[in-house]
Amino acid sequence: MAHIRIEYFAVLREHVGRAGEELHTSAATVGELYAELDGRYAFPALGQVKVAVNDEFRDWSTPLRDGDLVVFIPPVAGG
Amino acid sequence: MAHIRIEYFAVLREHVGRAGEELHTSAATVGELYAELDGRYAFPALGQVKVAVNDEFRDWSTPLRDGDLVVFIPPVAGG
Amino acid sequence: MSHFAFSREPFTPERYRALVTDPVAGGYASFEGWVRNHNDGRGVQRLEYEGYEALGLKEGERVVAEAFERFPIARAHCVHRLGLLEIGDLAVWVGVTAAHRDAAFAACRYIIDEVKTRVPIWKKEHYAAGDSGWINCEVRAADAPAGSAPR
Amino acid sequence: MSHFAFSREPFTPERYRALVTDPVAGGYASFEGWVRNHNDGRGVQRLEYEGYEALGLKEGERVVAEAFERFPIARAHCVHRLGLLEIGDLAVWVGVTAAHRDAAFAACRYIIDEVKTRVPIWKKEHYAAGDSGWINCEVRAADAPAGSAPR
Repeated sequence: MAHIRIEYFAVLREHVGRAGEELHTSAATVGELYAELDGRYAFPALGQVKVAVNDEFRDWSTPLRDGDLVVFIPPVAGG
Repeated sequence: MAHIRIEYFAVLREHVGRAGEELHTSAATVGELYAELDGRYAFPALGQVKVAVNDEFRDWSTPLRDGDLVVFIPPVAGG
Repeated sequence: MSHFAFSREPFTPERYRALVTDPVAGGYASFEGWVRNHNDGRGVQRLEYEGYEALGLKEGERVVAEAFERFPIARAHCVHRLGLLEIGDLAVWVGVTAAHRDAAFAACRYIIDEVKTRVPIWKKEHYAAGDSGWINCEVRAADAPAGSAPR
Repeated sequence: MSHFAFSREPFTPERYRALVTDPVAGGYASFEGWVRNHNDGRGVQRLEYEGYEALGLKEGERVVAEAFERFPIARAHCVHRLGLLEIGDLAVWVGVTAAHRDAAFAACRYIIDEVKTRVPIWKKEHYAAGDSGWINCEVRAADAPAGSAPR
């Protein structure tokens, strides 16, 4: 079990109803974490979602460690 | 004989020593006029010189008419 | 030195122009994105940019660093607005100086293109009809890259 | 409406920006040429632009009209300085707005490229060493198109 922090932005922040949360998870990777939270919150269908761990883009296979900050990144729209 | 006006710009203005002049010429075309004035002033060697008659670009074969304003256009360097 | 910034307040390019002024570089190319009163056939009343700033600053810096690697430019900077924007507000500014305009144009174009697709910024449009939506997520989601289910 | 102008006095892009502001066009691309303190390896102290204004205005208008024909842009304008310029002064400004940045960049580039080669403007550089010369005529004349003797 890892104790991690999640921040939600934009469409995910509005969908979940808060900007972040801390949680204990048995997910081994950030991909498994996404699946776990999708089961809980039923995330909206989105295009290619990316993920950042501790403020860097990472693969979905990245292992979760205690204290990680995880951010799911829905399709961006700057400019 | 056509009575015409010439304006000189930039390197030609400095070379001739004035911004313009009126003259009577027997030159039939603006090309012949250039040759006539080159004979008088010995214009400096320049790249591709263009010519305007009455504030429009014209061919060197353009016939001269009374009252024309002729401008020789040395290589430009805007920007 | 930082080459990418977020601005939570309205800003003008003049405020940042000094960052790219350079006596050895005579060519300055810039791009500005302004909030339009319509998009994709719908009337827009205002919009909202939300950014993941910690990662956005890093990714923005990387984009500008790549522009320096690819093109012979003197200076470059990009600023992106966050928060609530009104019609006509400046959303993003890119300024690049170079000795030659080829490089200035190419780098300016590179930076805006990459910033738009890589920096974690999200845009929510508020429509004249009263509804609103996150662009590329709820609105025009088909324009976003095809979904890849995380595993 | 005029889309090309000469300015005998120093000017700032902000003065002309309103000419291309358009609520339907969110993308603004611009180019500015500034006077550098050196050119081709020589120290420059100041420079002088001379224009054949009557023809220059017509040719400048034609250049911008061609940009409107070639690219889907909303507005475009170009201003070129004349007279004596100091280091850091703005020599030329091109501003273009369009719904999409592709067109804005392409048209901006087209206008500056064509203005530089077609509009009758001449530049004299005054060097730190004390001498001076007309560019493409007395200085770097080899860069000008090969001579065609008028017949």
